[in-house]
Amino acid sequence: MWSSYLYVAQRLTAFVLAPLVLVHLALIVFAVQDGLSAAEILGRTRGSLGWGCFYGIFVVAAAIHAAIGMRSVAAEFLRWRGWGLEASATCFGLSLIVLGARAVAAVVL
Amino acid sequence: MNRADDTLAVEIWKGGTDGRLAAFEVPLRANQTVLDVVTWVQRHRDPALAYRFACRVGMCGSCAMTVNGKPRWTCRTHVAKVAVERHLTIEPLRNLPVIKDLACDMTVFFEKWQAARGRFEGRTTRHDEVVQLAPDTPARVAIDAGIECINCAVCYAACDVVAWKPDYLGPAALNRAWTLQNDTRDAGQEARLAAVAGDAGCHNCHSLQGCVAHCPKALNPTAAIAGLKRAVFRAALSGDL
Amino acid sequence: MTHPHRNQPLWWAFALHRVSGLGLACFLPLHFLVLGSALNGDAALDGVLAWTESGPVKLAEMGLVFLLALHLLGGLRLLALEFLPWRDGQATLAALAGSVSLVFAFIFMFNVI
Amino acid sequence: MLYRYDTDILILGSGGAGLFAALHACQTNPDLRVTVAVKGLIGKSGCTRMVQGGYNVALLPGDSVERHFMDTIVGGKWLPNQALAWRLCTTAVERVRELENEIGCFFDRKPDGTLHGKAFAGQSFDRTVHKGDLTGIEIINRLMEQVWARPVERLEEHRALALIPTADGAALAGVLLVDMRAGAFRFVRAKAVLLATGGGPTMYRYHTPSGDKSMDGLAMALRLGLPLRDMEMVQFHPTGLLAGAETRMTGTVLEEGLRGAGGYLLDGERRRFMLDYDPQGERATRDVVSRAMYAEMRKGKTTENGGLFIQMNHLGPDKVRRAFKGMVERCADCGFDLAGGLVEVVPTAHYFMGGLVCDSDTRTALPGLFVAGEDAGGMHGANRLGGNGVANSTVFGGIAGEVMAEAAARDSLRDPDEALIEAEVARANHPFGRPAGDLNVLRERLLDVMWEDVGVMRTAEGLGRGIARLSELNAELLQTGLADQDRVFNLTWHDWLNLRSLIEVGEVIARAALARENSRGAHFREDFPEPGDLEGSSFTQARRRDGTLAVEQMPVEFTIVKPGDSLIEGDAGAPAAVMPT
Ligand SMILES: Cc1cc2nc3c(=O)[nH]c(=O)nc-3n(C[C@H](O)[C@H](O)[C@H](O)COP(=O)(O)OP(=O)(O)OC[C@H]3O[C@@H](n4cnc5c(N)ncnc54)[C@H](O)[C@@H]3O)c2cc1C
Ligand code: HEM
Ligand code: SF4
Ligand code: F3S
Ligand code: FES
Repeated sequence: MWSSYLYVAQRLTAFVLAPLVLVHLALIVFAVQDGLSAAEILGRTRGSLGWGCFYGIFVVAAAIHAAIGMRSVAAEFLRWRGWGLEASATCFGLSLIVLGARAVAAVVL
Repeated sequence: MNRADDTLAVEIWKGGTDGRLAAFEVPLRANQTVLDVVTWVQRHRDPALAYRFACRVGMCGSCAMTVNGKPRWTCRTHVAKVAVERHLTIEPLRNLPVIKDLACDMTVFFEKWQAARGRFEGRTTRHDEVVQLAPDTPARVAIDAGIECINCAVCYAACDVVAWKPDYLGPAALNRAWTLQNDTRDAGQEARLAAVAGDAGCHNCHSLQGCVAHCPKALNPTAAIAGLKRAVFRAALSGDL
Repeated sequence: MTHPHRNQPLWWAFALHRVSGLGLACFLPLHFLVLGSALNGDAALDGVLAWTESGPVKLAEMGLVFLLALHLLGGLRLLALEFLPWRDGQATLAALAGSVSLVFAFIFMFNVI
Repeated sequence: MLYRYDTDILILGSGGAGLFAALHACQTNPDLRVTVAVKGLIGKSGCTRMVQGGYNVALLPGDSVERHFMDTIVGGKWLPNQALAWRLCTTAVERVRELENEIGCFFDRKPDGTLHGKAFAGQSFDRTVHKGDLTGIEIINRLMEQVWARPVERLEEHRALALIPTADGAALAGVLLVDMRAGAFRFVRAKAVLLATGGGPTMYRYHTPSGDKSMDGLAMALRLGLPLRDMEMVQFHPTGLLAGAETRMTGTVLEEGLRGAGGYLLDGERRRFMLDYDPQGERATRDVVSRAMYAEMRKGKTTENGGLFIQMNHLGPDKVRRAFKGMVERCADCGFDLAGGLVEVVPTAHYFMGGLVCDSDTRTALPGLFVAGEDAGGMHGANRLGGNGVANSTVFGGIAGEVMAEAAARDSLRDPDEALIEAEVARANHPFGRPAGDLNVLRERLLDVMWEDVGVMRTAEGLGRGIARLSELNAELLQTGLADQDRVFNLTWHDWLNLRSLIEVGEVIARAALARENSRGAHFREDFPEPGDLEGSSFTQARRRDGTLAVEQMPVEFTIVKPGDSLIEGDAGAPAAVMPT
């Protein structure tokens, strides 16, 4: 049953991620015409509540989504079961959130 | 390679899980199925070769084996369709314990069928009239799409998730569960949904579609499993799981 | 041991989805670290960004865009498969997802060069 | 090494009869231990699974049990045991409802949602309910699920070798089996045993039943000295696929509907011949068409492989492809173009009407032994209606389950005749240690003897010759040993045992056929082509006592209806011309 809820969470986060990634990709491909610079990135994001929310949600959704994904990959390819698997996946997800939050803070604040 | 033109080079699995391939030369015939090749070897070369078949016409699902790496029903697989340069490798089905040679133990396959609550639970009895049911409702159409499964376990052998996660219920059991979830006569749907939402359940499927590609009856377990996933998703969100 | 039963387009679609997911999941922490370096001032970030100007790194980035696009489109296919009524031609859809992702990656490449 | 095991109810076979018995036994008394022992896998072996056409039941508006009964009696040429036929027709109604409502079968519906009944040869009403043309798969899969869901003990790939009575022979004590996977013998004591091994006339050159059926049940009953009736009655299906030697496809059935839809049968020179024999041409009943085909073949007007052709393409290949999708695909898998080309066919042994004598509660003459399905005799008389086979196995299997549950609650376990167990183990072990010989040659000869001398058309001379050839074969088989001494899943050992059962029962068929000096239904004597006096009808009853086989003529008791009378007003039942479409 537990893994069913994980499935649901992964699909929900995929739904959330889809438009965000689309925008993100568009940004990378079209907005960044001539190379990246810190000024350009930060100029767009600094102090912007909109981009803050955008990336905030992105980070949380991606962390949950990727952690659940890595959990199934580990279960299937490494034959990993039990609490070790759950703990590792949770740690992975939490570190993504922490690192992501730090990144968002860095570019927005 | 000084094999005569009218023979087939056949390698057949001998022994249990830790067996090996043994080579045979089998006369080529105009009408010859893979099951006929195996039968010829048992009758003329290796009398104790173990394999299984019953109906010989694609109805009982007992004769499935791995032929040149792919799971197939052998009684309805013409040699000409699968032999590569007059060569065949015949092994037992993957993902099931081997009893001996080409015969697998299908017990877990049927246990999972039950674990998915793949059985009807009626609301009426033999003393009631047969229910009037329109043949063309969407639910009935979904049932018809999946009902002709012959439980041959070809899909089960073709599914890598079963290999990676041996407790996964697998395509055939879930396909059956889905036909029952569409059956308006059935009273066991709540319990069945819980069963397929368990840790070995439908969400383990990554839509590899090996099941669809190999099912000899051209059924589509992937679509059935997607239906179950939707039902589980909905139930989880509404707190009914 | 070979696995002829895997030799069908949708198995490869799965493999690519998995590889792209794994790739993204491994890249994500690095990506966050890089952006996080902005905490140490624009210069730090620029330093890292400058490093990305080198050829091999460019190529890797292109790969990453490809993976992201592929995972996105492949993921959309899976979501459609799971949540919309069944439609045949999954192999075609998967091929479509793959080619569109490649196009994305090339556009990215030409934009930044 | 002999493993011993006790249970309350032991069921041999897992076709419609075996599975229904297990289910009903559990339902009647959930405290009983119920064991199913089967030569193959539960539900995957046997012929119930292979049922295509459907299930006869008087359930549709306008039909009646009386009409179904009259069709059965007239179709059986007045030979059926009327009490059994009546029980079959009445209980079929309840059984089909049970299959739908409790077991979960889906039978096809008409657009208004009520059951669809299709036409089947030799019946005065379109009463055959079905699931497309794969009715058996639906019935057995659903039944199998129900049985797997219950605490039924499963002895899969366990072959019954002998029925073992008590030392005084007063009742059955249990069954000797061999665990085919382990190659080990097992004796199972049971308070009640059901024989449901499904007959299976696979001793004919061309035959339809599944490969696991080899008349073991009747051979075991014969050895116990129990009476077998109607043993001359072997039903041939006109259109078995002829794919050549050394392929298991040969003999498998091409559906009846092909002829019904207007398919032509052609001889080797592609000439249509059926109208020479019957004004209804290809649409005549199974026995008539089979005999005509056999006659043509005997004249040598055959195809290269020794058969005839069926032609469908004059009906429009696309139409044929649509109407007979399953059949066309099956042929195509094996390299034949049914829709557009010619496919070689031969008459093929399909069903065995004969069987163990029993009452309408499935009891046999031996306390503790019950029988149901194709192993039981008397329901069909000289001919089985299409659709009455699966009705028979499911109806009487269910009854057996209930009756055995009551018997098992009352009786206690009995001790077996140990000397007989030992003798039977030795009998099964017979081929080991003997010089290896070629079983394939013996099998081919058996197929030929039965086909040529005891087949579609019979004469005293041919039958006599057949009996002599069978006894030679038997002697040779007993001299023939096995090359591989390994008993684990040794299929060649089981081929040997199959041959032994088939030869033994083959001889009974020949002797019963010799005893019936008239022609009724499936049994045709060229030297006695007339059906004989209906009022004075008798059936054959064969039993072995002290090593000799005796065939008696037993008068048919017309307990419900007499020849000339009918239960349905203004109609005799069974006009016999309707063909499935
Ligand atoms: C191709 C085909 C099509 C048919 N179509 C129709 C139809 O449309 N309508 C109809 O009414 N009837 C049809 N019949 C007939 C019908 O299938 C049978 O009459 C009926 O199903 C027999 O049921 P059963 O339970 O007696 O035997 P089966 O279903 O044959 O089962 C016999 C069981 O006994 C087991 N067994 C055999 N020997 C041993 C042993 N020594 N020890 C332990 N187990 C043993 C077998 O493995 C099997 O499990 C058809 C038959 C065939 C072959
Ligand atoms: C930052 C972004 C993302 C990361 C790091 C990521 C990571 C992953 C990982 C590691 C997996 C597991 C792979 C597997 O099970 O085979 C996965 C699966 C999945 N991803 Fe993503 N993903 C991201 C974005 C997306 C997006 C945008 C979508 C949707 C449109 C998406 C849809 C899916 C789906 C449907 C699966 C499940 C595959 C399955 O179970 O078969 N992902 N993802
Ligand atoms: S779904 Fe297809 S492959 Fe799987 S068991 Fe059923 S018939 Fe066989
Ligand atoms: S092959 Fe397996 S992963 Fe799903 S789509 Fe079929 S069950
Ligand atoms: S032998 Fe029955 S499906 Fe092949």
